[in-house]
Amino acid sequence: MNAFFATVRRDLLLAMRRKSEVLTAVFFFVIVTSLFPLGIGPEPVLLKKIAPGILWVAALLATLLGLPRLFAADHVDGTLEQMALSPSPLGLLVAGKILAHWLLCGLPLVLLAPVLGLQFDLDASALGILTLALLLGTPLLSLIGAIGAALTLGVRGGGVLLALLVLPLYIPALIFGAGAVEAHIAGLDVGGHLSLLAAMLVLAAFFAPWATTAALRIALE
Amino acid sequence: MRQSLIQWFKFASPQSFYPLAGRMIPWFWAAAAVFGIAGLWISFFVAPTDAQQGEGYRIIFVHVPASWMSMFIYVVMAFWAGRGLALNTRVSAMMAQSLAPTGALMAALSLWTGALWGKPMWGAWWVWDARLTSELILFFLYLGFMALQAAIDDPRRADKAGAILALVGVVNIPIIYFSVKWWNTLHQGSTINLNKAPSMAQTMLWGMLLMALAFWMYSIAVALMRVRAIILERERHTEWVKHAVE
Amino acid sequence: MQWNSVGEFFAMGGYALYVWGSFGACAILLIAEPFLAKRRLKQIRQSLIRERLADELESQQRTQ
Amino acid sequence: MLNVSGLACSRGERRLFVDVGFSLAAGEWLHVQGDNGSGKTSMMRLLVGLSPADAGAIFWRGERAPSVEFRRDLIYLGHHAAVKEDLTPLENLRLAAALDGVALDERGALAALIRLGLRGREELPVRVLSAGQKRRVLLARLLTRPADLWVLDEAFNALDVAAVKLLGDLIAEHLAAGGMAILTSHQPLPVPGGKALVL
Repeated sequence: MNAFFATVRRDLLLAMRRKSEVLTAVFFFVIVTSLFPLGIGPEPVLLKKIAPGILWVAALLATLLGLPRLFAADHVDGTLEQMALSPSPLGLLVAGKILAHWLLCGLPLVLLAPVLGLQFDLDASALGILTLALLLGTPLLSLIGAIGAALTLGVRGGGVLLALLVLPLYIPALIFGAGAVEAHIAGLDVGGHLSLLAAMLVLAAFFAPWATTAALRIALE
Repeated sequence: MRQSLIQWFKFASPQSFYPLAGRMIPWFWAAAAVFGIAGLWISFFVAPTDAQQGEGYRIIFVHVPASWMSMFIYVVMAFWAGRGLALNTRVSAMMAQSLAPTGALMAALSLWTGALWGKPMWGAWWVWDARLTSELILFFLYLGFMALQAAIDDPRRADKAGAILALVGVVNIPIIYFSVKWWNTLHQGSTINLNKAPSMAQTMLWGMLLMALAFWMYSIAVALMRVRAIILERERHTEWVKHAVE
Repeated sequence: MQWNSVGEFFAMGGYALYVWGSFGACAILLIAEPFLAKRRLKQIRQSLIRERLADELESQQRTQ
Repeated sequence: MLNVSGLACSRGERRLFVDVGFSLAAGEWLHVQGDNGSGKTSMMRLLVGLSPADAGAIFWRGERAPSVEFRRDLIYLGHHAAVKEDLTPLENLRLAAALDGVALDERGALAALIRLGLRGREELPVRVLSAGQKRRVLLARLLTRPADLWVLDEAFNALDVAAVKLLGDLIAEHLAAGGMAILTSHQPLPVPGGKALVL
């Protein structure tokens, strides 16, 4: 487990030395969500209705933005090779990298979402549900995205390819995540949505590092 | 048992599979033609006019088989890809690669015929129905698989990466399908439910079944044709390929 | 048999565009795909034959 | 200790080598030689388990490699710098050790860096160092991680005369202590003895 935390610490330290890369995803999220009202018009009823979808799609694209860099730097400078040969299990190190990615690209979105939700006239309880859904959903995005990032590592046109591979797999998270907030606004119970999101998160936490590891070993061959 | 296992691995080598596939193709074409003609006969001349949908419902005879095949081929493709990954057999990976374009074609046909069916029945080319949406996502999964394989130069790495993607996809397809279905029922007010298909007459069921068999045999035949080309492309520097073409 | 004339058959009870659009697209694509596969096989075969010819020419020139 | 037999490798359609075999006992080292493109690096990557062999087997202490025990006993240094440009040499060493699950205190890391002549560079980001100095940061791992088998691919490249001698000394010490090493290089190596393998 020490190796796991060491990986998280290492990636956070590296990100702190290059703050611009972390801030890109956050700025993207803020700007995209703020553009929608400008494109659609300031009508509060309509904005309130589309807010969950917009916030979720923006979060999804913001996560996607950081994914190509998840393994690329380590691949280019050879540290990924060293990880693959380390006595610590590669799956553990990969899980550490995924957690670090979420802490850098996912958690800031979760924390910002309530503030951005105010732009869309969401009330306090809806903001709470939105935050909770993103808290469950964004790690899922990082986990699934890591598989795509590993598969497209060092491949021509990797960025676009990554989006093509990963976005269809993101659909369940989008549906249940945005659905939870919509259901809440409509006065329905959101327990089902959230527990399904949690179930998918557990499933992905179990399988995604494993699949990512397999894909990374292939990329290193 | 032991003997048949050895046989199986014998056919799993590209060298012995290439001529075997060549011998099998005409049989599958013949089966596809027979089933297809019988299916078309039933679709146009035996199946009665539907009380609600008139003659428009006849699209079902191509729409449903194409949808079935698009889903079935993905599972078969994932099976071959996974087998190739686990046992490191080259022919398995080549089969997976050769199935993908046919699967994508079936998904595209399913979407196209679905749109042509939807327009007269519900007045819209596209409705965000659970099945149509899932089919669209399946189409994207096929495109992703093909794009990934095309983007990787080393064929062995392409095989393995594609296999992982196909397996991840196969785990996700049920999740995607149920999530889309859930999403659809939540938004029931704005969409139309495609589930109210006309009550199935016996002859219609037969027509659909025969057409599905025809599509199935067709898919096998065309996949075998493509896998032969793939075998030659990948094995072009081996001795046996140099003697295989006259 | 529910068709009284050939015209009626092609009219498909007013659904001609949709029914023939579906069946037509299937027919075109399902016929085109085997031809594409066939062409791919032919191309690789031709390339293999060309390579063998090049091998022969090379060995001929070497013996001369 | 290390037994390799029947190793074969191909890159794409090209056969690089077939039926390569050798064995190493404690204190022995192997010099892998060959022209450019003869497959030295492929051979090294295959030995450490980064890429699969077409055929053949590698046994480490009687067990089939790559196993966890094999990885624990192995240090592989390849062509890549394998150091993080944004971190200091000290951070690089300590984090690499932590990832490998090896205990390394500041004293040990500093001692290794000083031995490799990086005194005064401990706290600078690696990106301001020269190519040879970056290489030395990587080589410091040989001192901070106990491992019986060193697999060094072109480790003498980009090193100045002093560093070449230093690395030669390190390898000699390692062998004297019962370690093993596999090295590739075009030039003659400043390490006495050694088996040769020509690809």
